[in-house]
Amino acid sequence: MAEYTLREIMTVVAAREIKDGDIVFCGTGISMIAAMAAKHINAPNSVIFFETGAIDSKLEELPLTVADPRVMYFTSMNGGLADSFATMQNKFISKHVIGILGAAQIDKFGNLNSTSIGDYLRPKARFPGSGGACDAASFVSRSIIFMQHEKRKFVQKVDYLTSPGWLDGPKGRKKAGLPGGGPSVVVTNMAIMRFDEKTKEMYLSGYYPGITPQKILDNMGFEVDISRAKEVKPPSYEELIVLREKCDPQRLILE
Amino acid sequence: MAEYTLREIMTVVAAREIKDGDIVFCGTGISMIAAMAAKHINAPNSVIFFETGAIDSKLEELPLTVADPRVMYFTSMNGGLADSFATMQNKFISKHVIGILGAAQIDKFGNLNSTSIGDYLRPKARFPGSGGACDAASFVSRSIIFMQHEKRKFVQKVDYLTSPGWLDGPKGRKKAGLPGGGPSVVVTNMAIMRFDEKTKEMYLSGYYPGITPQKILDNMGFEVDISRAKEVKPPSYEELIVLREKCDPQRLILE
Amino acid sequence: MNTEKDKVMDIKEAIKRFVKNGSHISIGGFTLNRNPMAAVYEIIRQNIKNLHLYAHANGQAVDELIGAGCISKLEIAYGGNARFAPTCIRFKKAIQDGKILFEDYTNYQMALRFLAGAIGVPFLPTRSSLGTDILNKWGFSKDLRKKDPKIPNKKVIVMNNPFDSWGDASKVVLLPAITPDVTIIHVQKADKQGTIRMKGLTFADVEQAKSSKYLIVTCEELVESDELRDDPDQNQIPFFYVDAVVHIPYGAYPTACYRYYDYDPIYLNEYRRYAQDDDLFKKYLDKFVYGVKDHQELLNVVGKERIEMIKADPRTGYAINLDRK
Amino acid sequence: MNTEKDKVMDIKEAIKRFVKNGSHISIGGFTLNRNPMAAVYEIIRQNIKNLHLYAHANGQAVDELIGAGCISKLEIAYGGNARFAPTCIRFKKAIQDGKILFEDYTNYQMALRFLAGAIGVPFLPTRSSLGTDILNKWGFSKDLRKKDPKIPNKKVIVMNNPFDSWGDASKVVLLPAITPDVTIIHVQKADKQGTIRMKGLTFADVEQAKSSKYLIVTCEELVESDELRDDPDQNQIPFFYVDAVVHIPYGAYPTACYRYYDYDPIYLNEYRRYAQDDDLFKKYLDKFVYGVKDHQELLNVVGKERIEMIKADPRTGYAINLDRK
Repeated sequence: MAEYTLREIMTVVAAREIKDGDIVFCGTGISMIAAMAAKHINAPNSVIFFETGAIDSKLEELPLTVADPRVMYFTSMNGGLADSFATMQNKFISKHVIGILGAAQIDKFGNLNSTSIGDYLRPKARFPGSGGACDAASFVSRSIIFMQHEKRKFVQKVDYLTSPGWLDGPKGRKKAGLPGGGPSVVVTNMAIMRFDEKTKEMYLSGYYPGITPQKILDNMGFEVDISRAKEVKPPSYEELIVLREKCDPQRLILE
Repeated sequence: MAEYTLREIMTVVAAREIKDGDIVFCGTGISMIAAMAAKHINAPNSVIFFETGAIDSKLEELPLTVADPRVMYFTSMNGGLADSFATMQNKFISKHVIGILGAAQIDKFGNLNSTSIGDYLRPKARFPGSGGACDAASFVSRSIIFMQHEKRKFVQKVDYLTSPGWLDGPKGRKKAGLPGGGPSVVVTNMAIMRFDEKTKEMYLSGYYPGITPQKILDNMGFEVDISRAKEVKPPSYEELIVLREKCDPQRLILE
Repeated sequence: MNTEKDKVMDIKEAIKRFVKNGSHISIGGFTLNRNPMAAVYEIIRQNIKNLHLYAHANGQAVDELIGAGCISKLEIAYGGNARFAPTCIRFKKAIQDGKILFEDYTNYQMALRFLAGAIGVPFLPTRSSLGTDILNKWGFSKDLRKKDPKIPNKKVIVMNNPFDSWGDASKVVLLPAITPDVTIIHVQKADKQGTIRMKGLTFADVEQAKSSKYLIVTCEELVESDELRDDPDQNQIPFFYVDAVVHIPYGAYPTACYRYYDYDPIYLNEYRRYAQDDDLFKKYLDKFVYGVKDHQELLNVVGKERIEMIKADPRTGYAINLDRK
Repeated sequence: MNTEKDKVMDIKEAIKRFVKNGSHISIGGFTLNRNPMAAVYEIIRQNIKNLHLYAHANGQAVDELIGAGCISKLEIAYGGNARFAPTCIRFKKAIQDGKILFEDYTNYQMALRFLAGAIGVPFLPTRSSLGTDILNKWGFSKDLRKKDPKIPNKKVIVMNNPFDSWGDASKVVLLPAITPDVTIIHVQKADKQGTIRMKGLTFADVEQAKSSKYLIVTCEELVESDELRDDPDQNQIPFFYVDAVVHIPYGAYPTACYRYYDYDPIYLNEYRRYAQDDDLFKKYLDKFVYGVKDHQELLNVVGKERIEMIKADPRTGYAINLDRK
């Protein structure tokens, strides 16, 4: 079996979630590598686009932000913010758009906080805020969430609900009037979490080789069902080659 | 005194209404010639733009429609419909935008009909419809209206109110919620009509040499005040030269 | 919507696949410029009927579709085509004779309605048309609105500004979004995948394209992707909006295509004469539409000389000194 | 708004003339790209205070303006600057220390708010953020909203779809328009009159520019009008929106300007170290902002070698193999 880092397995696991034909709303860092890898592995007709307006960039070098000049090269089109979010909100296109998001906190319904901890007006810790995350979480057909598995991050209730998951359960999004689908998977440094089809509550779907379900529970602020969990198939040699040689040869993200 | 045609005096009279710095929303035909002439005569810093999105075109040849390829050449920018109407609706720009309009019917408050005569659903005569005229009449700071002086065109009540003038009087536009100013002048084949500052009713402001105020009244379906009317200063030699040599040397419009 | 790499097909197939009897459609261009005429003629030849057409000021194409009896419902802002038809002739006749259902908007309103569809909101606001009959006179009955789920329940809604006097506005007009089944546009350049580059004014083509469930693009030149991607700032529509790419040189003829050719004043003047009379118009269709098997054959009928005459000058993008009387 | 032919002035004059204590301003660019840094540094040097800043994700410029104490109120979607500052450091400190009033939106919402201002409507609708705290948690008190006529009476309004379920929507979020007193953008090319050409992504610069009462444009190259008008399809802002044209090569430095230069990772890493600590940050300002008389002097302090290092490769538009760790 090939050796791999935690970041590598996270990336590969997320990449496998992308389907052919998906249009992938992408941030920077590991989410971008996952989207790039999917195009080489399982979704050749998937398309990466950035909230800044770059569509299907030729990423000869890894961008450090969605506004990096590297995303502007050899695209299908260079637009702006208004265009790119409208693409996600578009009735026909949105059905094919998926999002990759991250956050500081997540609850069992996949609601995300990337704004602040503590009182909103005088927070203990301030984060960057929504950016395009809330927009994507509102519009796209499904989303992949990257998280670090820590008790303070998997919480009963997020301090600030920045990006909508399933809100308060299976009817939450419809009640609120949201158009898109909710989160489909949470990829962490230990496990893959999914959402129960009926209750929309998070459950443990897969754990990485060498990690026990109990250890995962120990690192969460709420209980989840672990009865459906299976060991995650580790990255194959081919998948790793794609990551290392095609996606991040400079090791800017994968270290 | 220089010889001139009716079309020429109409054009010159309208051109004189354009102020330096005005941004002129322009249709085709005589209104375009008027806007072109103003740039040469009295408003060098005025700008012509078209609802189709062409801004400050270099009109080496006269366009036959606002979508004529001739409007696309050497502009400041080629945009689209949404841009160009938004420019007129823009809070800061709209104060400097004026419109030049025409219609099949006009009433004493300068409301225009360019849609149909008779029942809306089964009209006796159908015209093209608003196009951008209603938008311009809604948004711009003031407008110049071209009309043929005929009884059936100057009517008590327009069959279909396509483009708002002063609506039902001095408070009409405000009550309706309209942003821009109303019509400032009607230029016809006989006269210049303006709108009373208090009542917003049309009055005769000027009659062309050789036309009597009575003849003008005879050609209208409603009475107007003629007490303020003066003879219009005919086109000067210089103004005619501009029309004939700079604006329409091919005599496509001026005949 | 389609992320595949090759969407090239011929116009017969594209029309057959995406335009059905009863479809709600929109077409690109403005008056006598960049109308997707080759596609329009193919719709007429395929005898597709009962179309619901959304138009701002699409001029020539609208008039021909109405004249050929393809349209049963029309939402429109302007039915004119310059001096060739101050009011489009078959449009005028159809309305005066009660042959079609129609509803009037303004050009900005139609652009906003397409934009609303494109960006996925149920409506957009404007301050245009307050106090006018655009608001008061509805073309589609309440009954039809109730029965047909593809027509909004209301033509427009006037709303008080919920942000008090923010933006110095007391009221706004809300316009319902349009999401056509199919939009057809004609552009200067496309690649196989559907990245689009237009030259000159874009009119409302981009909004129409993005509002639509399916999008057919006909193009003057089918180019390599590299050419378009080398300067993507100049492209207006990303490929995934596109469902069919059809290569048809002179596909906008007899309307103009900036930097390629001008409108043909001879054709348009001739059209006007044919359009004035019902029998003559049948003859027009027989000769110029049904009588030719495709657009190339129409160009052959018109003849090389005329095509040469309207060729664009490379500096200005139109035919200099073209006799346009 | 200005239709005159020559609007060229230097940055000192442009800032002095249009940016006042208490002005509501917006700045172009996104995170570490095309921020109008020369103008931002001049605002800091002119000691302009109590600014109300509208930002989507304007990164570096936002952080420096906050750090220098120019900002008292902030409406923002994202305060981060890539790996150089996952959360912008002075922004984070100012909020945690209660030094500024702030209110959170999303990037799309800020873009729509500028768009609403640009197109002259009091609000625009979106379906983003329904069910979230973006709607629930307001940063500006009702009292402040009542007192200050430049702040809308409500942060957002959730409205039922008045067209029933048209567009498959039950509700929409209405966002109030923004009309700043001044917007400052940095672009690749402008002419004296203010016709603007950007290369690469435009972010929300066009909407911000058009929403504003006054518009200052700084540019890499001041070119002849003919160059821009020869292909006007590539221009994004017509001249009459522009009030000042300022020619400042490297005017976005240390952020990037596509096809001209990359961001400077050394500067941004150094900035991060300075920004972590209040005293150090004062030293940063003293050395790099107050300590230089203009942008050219900042470039001199940084040195030719660094400027050379970030020069854009002509094929890709960025600095290939730049060490960005």
